Amino acid sequence: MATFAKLSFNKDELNKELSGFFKGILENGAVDAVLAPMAQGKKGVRLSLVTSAANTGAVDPFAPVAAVSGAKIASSLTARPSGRKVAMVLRPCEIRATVELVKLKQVNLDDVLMIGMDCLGRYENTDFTKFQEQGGTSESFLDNAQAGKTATGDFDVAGACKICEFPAADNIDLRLCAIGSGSGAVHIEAVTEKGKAALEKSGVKIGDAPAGRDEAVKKLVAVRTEARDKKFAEFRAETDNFQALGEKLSACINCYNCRVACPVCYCKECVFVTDTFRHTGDQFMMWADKGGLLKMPNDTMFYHLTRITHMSLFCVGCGQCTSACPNDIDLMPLFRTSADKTQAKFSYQAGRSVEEEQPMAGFEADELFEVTGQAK
Amino acid sequence: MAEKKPTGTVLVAGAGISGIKAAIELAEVGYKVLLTDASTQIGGILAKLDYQFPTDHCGMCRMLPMVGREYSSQYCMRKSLFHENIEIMPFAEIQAVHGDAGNYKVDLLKRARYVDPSLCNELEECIAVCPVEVADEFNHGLTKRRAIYQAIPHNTPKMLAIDMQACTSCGECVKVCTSGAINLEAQDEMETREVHSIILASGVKLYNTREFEDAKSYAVSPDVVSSLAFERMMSSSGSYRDGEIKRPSDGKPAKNIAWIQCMGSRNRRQKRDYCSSICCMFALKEAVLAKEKGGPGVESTIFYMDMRTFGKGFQQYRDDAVEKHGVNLIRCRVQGVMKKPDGALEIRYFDPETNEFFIKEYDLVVLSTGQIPYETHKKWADLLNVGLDSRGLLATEEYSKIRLAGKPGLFICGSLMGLTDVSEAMSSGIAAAGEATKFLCGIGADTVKEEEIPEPTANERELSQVSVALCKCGEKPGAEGIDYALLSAELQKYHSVGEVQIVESFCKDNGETAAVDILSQTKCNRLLIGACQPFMYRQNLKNVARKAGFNSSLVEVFDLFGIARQGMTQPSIKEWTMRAAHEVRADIEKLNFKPALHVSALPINQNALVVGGGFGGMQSALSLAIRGVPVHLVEKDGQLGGYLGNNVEATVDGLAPMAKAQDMQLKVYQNKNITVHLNCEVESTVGTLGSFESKLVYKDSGETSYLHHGAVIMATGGHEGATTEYGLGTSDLVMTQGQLKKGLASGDIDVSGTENIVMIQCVGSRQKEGRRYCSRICCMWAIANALKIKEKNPDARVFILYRDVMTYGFYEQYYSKARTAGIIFMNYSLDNKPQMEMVEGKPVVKFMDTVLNEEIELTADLLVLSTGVDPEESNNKLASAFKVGLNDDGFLAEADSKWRPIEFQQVGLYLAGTAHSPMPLKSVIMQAEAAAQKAYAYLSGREVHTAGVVSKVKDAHCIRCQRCVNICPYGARSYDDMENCISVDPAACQACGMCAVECQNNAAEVAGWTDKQLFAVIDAKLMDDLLLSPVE
Amino acid sequence: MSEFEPKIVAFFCNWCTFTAADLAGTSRLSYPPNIKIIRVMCSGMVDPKFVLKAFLNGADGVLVGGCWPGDCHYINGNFKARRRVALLTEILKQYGIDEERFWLRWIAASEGNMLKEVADLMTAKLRELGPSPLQQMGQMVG
Amino acid sequence: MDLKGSIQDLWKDIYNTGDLHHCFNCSTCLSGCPASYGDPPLLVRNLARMVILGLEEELLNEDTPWACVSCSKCEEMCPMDVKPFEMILAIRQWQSANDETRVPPSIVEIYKRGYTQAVGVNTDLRDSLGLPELKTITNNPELLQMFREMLMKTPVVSANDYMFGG
Repeated sequence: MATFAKLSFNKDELNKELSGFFKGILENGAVDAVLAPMAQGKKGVRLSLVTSAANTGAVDPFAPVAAVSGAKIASSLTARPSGRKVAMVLRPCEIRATVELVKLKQVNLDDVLMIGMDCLGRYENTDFTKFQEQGGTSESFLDNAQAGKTATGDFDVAGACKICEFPAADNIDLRLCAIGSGSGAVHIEAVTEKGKAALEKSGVKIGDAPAGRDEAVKKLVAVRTEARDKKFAEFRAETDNFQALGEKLSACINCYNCRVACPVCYCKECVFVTDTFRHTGDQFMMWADKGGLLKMPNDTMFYHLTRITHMSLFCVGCGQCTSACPNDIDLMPLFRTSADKTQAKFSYQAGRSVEEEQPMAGFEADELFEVTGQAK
Repeated sequence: MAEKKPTGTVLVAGAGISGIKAAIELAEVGYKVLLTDASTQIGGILAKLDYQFPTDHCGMCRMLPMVGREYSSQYCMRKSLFHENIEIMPFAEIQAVHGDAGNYKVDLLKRARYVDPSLCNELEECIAVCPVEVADEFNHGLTKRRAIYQAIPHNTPKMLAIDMQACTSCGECVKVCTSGAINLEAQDEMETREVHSIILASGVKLYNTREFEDAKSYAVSPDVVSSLAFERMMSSSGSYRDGEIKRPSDGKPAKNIAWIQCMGSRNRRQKRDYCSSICCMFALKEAVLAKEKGGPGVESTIFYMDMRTFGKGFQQYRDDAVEKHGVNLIRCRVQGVMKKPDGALEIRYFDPETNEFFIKEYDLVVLSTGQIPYETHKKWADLLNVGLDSRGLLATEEYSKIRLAGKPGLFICGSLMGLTDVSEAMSSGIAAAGEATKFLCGIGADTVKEEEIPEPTANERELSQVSVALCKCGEKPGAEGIDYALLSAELQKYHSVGEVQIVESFCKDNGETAAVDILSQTKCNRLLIGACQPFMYRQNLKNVARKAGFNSSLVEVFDLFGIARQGMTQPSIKEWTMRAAHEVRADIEKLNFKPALHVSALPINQNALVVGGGFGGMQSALSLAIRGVPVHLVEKDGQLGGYLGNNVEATVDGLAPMAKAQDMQLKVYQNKNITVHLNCEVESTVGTLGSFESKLVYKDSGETSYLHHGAVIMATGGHEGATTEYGLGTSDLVMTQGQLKKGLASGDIDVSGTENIVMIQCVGSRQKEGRRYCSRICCMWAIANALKIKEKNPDARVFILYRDVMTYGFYEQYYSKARTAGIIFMNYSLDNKPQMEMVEGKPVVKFMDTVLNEEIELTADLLVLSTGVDPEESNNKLASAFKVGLNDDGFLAEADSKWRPIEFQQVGLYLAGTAHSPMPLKSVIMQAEAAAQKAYAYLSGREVHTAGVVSKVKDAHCIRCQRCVNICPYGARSYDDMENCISVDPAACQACGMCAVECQNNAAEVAGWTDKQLFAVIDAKLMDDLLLSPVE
Repeated sequence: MSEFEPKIVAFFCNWCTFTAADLAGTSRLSYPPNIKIIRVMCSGMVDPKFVLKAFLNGADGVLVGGCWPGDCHYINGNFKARRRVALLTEILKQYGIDEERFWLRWIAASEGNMLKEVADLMTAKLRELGPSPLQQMGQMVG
Repeated sequence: MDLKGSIQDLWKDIYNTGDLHHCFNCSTCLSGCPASYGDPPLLVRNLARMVILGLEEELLNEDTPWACVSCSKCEEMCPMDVKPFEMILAIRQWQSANDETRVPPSIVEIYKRGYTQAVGVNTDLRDSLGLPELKTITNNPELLQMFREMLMKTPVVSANDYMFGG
């Protein structure tokens, strides 16, 4: 039976209430540090690493923004571990990417207390600034979004969030529940023993589970799944040939930002910026000769297709690629539609479990006979 | 000044796979080998087999040494064999042997081929004009050939010959031959060679139903074929086409096919009271293949007496054949085949499963024809003036299958020992090479000293520029097909090409000097040589290039003539040349982007570790020690000898293991090169190839020590299995064969008053639960014990309840001997196992007799169980220490079950004896010799050279995700925790490139196979703007 | 359309399929010149990048040839190749390059005839299908 | 069947040669035996096994040895040179020696039907090869009568004529 703590808060005091919890776990030695979204003065919310209990006041976990995927930060902190215990407050997509990175040995969860928050979506970084300017707060967002109103003025949450079927996190120790908690309250759920111990140490009061939560989550997932399937169908119809794909990518300038932002593109340096793709003048001329012309910079489609082969099995659908594109190419559906197919092919789901072997790491002698169509 | 030692020279007579293996192993150590064969080609029987157990595909190339893998496809064994220390002399017969061990003079009759292969341009126009057609013996008459012909269609280079018996001397071939290679007046020639040692690997004659007395009963139609002929029917270079097995008489698809086993074998009437060992597996494989290759609806039925699936993996194959493929097995030897008026082949048989007679029609009948050894053995005995044993076979030493008795320097291997499967042919070939090596060491013969040409360094910062050198190939008129001036001009157009040189001939002596002169002058830093037969000359050409100042990794060779010819029929000279220019572009680009490779030499620690002090271990230790190798022999028990040496006084074939073990122990302890570690086990091992450090733990004291060694031979042996069936352990009257053997030897078991003794074979063996395999020796053990009982008490009745009597090969004689001694063999089936209950203190065995189809009840005074052989549990620890595999049954998993039975994937690691699978003593000793030879060859190399083509880590790009470590099939990659980096063991890496694919940012790369190179090759391949015209 | 001759880039494993191609050659089983053979050490060495590169550079089909299961000279490279081919097929299919243009086949060294069969079949299939969707874009798509 | 009652050395009485023990029950003798078409069939292999096991009573009651038509195919094809035909003759002798009144059932058969073995087995084959129809006793009742009269003159039949009634 999961253990819950209910945090009721007065208006504009959600973060104050939450900071009490984080203060508690730091002060009482449950962890040595907290990585959580924190307000950066009046503008912007960013993940920050807090080691002093006195500095937990600025936490804002439910702020609808994720400028950089927390999975990347988790990797920075633990790939070469400090040996100190860290509580990480991450979004479901970030956690799912983290799960993939664990398998890729880029994250080490040994000393991590993973805290997942309910996610109702995030705004693009610039939109979030506008949101704040218009007086938006995490509280207002939670209330509006639960009522189905994620849009604020002329902007809405990221396209990826609208079709995200994982509003609640898994593979965590503690969960910050907002969905179905009712106005003026959030819950903290201890999912593991480790989480329970931390929750108890934090000093918050243990209480009942939020009554309407499961139902609310289910409903939300259903809405998003439907939106997802619609989006997939649309996108697939739009890009059922290379010509169309080429047009989608026509604004691409080979900046490779999408792969820098991608939490599961974990290479130190993309192969496309290495010597392998530093061609000679002679080669360019040869390619140009072939059809009479060559788009420059070249290798654009090559890059995107290669990226799909590399990351589609790990893709968690966070949409950071779209957010990162300086030329507003909506890359998310490109990767998600492929990921949907490739993960299904291997009955794999990125981010589902640390135990699940990544498909390219193994093989079975008796499988995939349809590939060669040859018996035995 | 000391006299120069002579180079050790060995004649290997017979170029089937065992002879080839022996030759390769000797050549690798550095001895000169003359490999002869009586036929026009090499390859023996295996040249005819496209499909080999257990994967049913060809794997001959796996017998090649594990070096130069990058080029090994050129070494396809089905084509030919190339080694600088091996001289191949096909179509030659040994006429006389003079002299004695260490100094043989051999008179060889070199038969006239009438076509000189060194002049032949391989255009085969002579074949096209030859008016004579005769049956092609390679395809067992299924196809026709001309009088001038190439015996094995896929041999490269082509080795044409004229069949003078068929030739009408019309001279048409001479007229069309532009190279003057044909001489119809050619004569056989005699040549005398001096060799130190001789290995006989001629194989034996096979039974031919058309030649022998059974012809009238079985070979009644062209649709009754031998098993070898059936192989050719399944081969695309035979008569197999369009997914159908065609019956010879009318070309109709054969759907219902029957195999009849034991043709000419196990036949006392024909004075062939032996088994031919391999036919059962042969038939099973063919029956499975027929179902796979023959299209839907093919039915395979095998008529057999005992299905002898005694070897490693055989029983599993049989089970799969029946259960997965639906092959019918019927235990009935049929009296004959009847040809019906419509050509169908009728067989009447008695099915013991239903106890009924059936008459069935078949489209094709395959006779599993066995060996005819006596003629061959007699011929060798006369030639070499050696004795035959009582059976009429060449007499080998008591404990050896290889060493001819009383004739040092003379050895046999392969099917001369009795028909052998591939695995045993390999082991025996290596073992024979081992014996010859020991002999050559003993007489002080030297190995070939390689001339070291220093490797020029490559300046990697230079821009790459390729020089192309085209060989005009001197006098070979085939080269006329290329317009060199045009080709040269075309190649010059490529940006990467700096210069194009034309060389008269690389392979002729003076040509080499000329080539070096020309090449030394070029300003380019990479060299691409276009010549013929690159697989033959690659090494030489690389040496030429080195002399001219090229780093050999930056020199490539391509097949100038082969490359252009593919897919072109009757091209004009221009077409051909343009095509060559186009095709070679990919090679140019690949070389252009190739980085210089560096080969490093890692020293090999000269100690050998032998694990297991039984016969396998002792034999390998002694074999290495007498060649001067320091050996550490580790035994887990308190004394040497293993299970056999400590428990078994005598075997059925008259060996005395306990006495022999005493004798060998003495030799082991006396040999100063051997250090024995008793009560000791290998706990763990660290280190890389050539330099292992093993932790030894002494069980009694708990002490540990560390041993540095370069090679290891795992000879852990096995022991008699245990069972809880049949009340073993609950009554004194129930015991295992091992217990009975001991008891009979010591006299503890007295059979003088015993009436009935019942033995049950395969207890807990050859079944899904328990031991899935046949333990190979239990039938012989049971027979030995039964005979012993009969000797002590002729009135005792001994019943042996069996499933299949596994007295394979010449062990068959002991089965016969047992029957004539009155021992009664009764068959039972697995789904009707004998039941036992104790009645009045005596075991009563009930079972269904498949002959009388009646339940039989036997009251036994002794019930003896054959409980099989179990592997040692210590195999687990050993396997994990050395990162080698175990099979599902707990035996060590060798590198390749057919072609590399003695070694593991990694060099320096070997196995022998029962650690591999249960086997009789002589086979253990043979494998031990083979393992010792492999270890010796490895250690005597002193250094292990990393291949230049090897996987690398670009550390700056590496994110340490370790996917490459996980994917490497050789364990060559590891993550170094201390250094936080990925390291590659360059000696273990086989450059398969899987890590390179797995690594997404190319931090793992195989030098010589980089993405950059492959991209350039793909570009070149797709730059084809020539008009494509399909050639049918 | 009958004028159309497909270009097929064939990545053949050094040990089995490449040797089979060689055998087909020496056995005078001529296969169509549409097949552009590139020798690789193992089918497990075929990087998806190679396949993408081939299609992007105008190949109408890509054929990967490896050893039969159990016969890989690098123990299990062919099994790994099979997973990669399955993966890549899933991706390319969306844009019109499906399993009809991208083949993996097991061809043993002795199966020169099967090599010819596969080469003939694939060439015929691609003649029927016409130029690759990438070719139809008319220029080097890099 | 309990082998307790079997007689180990029975084979010495019946067929005392070393050849018999070579038998490994391969069934060659069965598969082409013309007498194995009968009912009950002659199963040579089983007779050998019975002799070796020493099943005296069973062997005495066995009538099938008398069905042998002496074609000698088993003799010719036996891989172990057991000489099965000689064994069958030996069994017949042994049976007769042990039971003087024994009338071989095959003689009764012959008396009744004129034949023991169906000789019309290959009629289709003969027909397809264009061979004339065989003249057999089956299609010639007069011959059968003559044959019976001849048989009645032999001592073994006349002494036991009650068995041939009708």
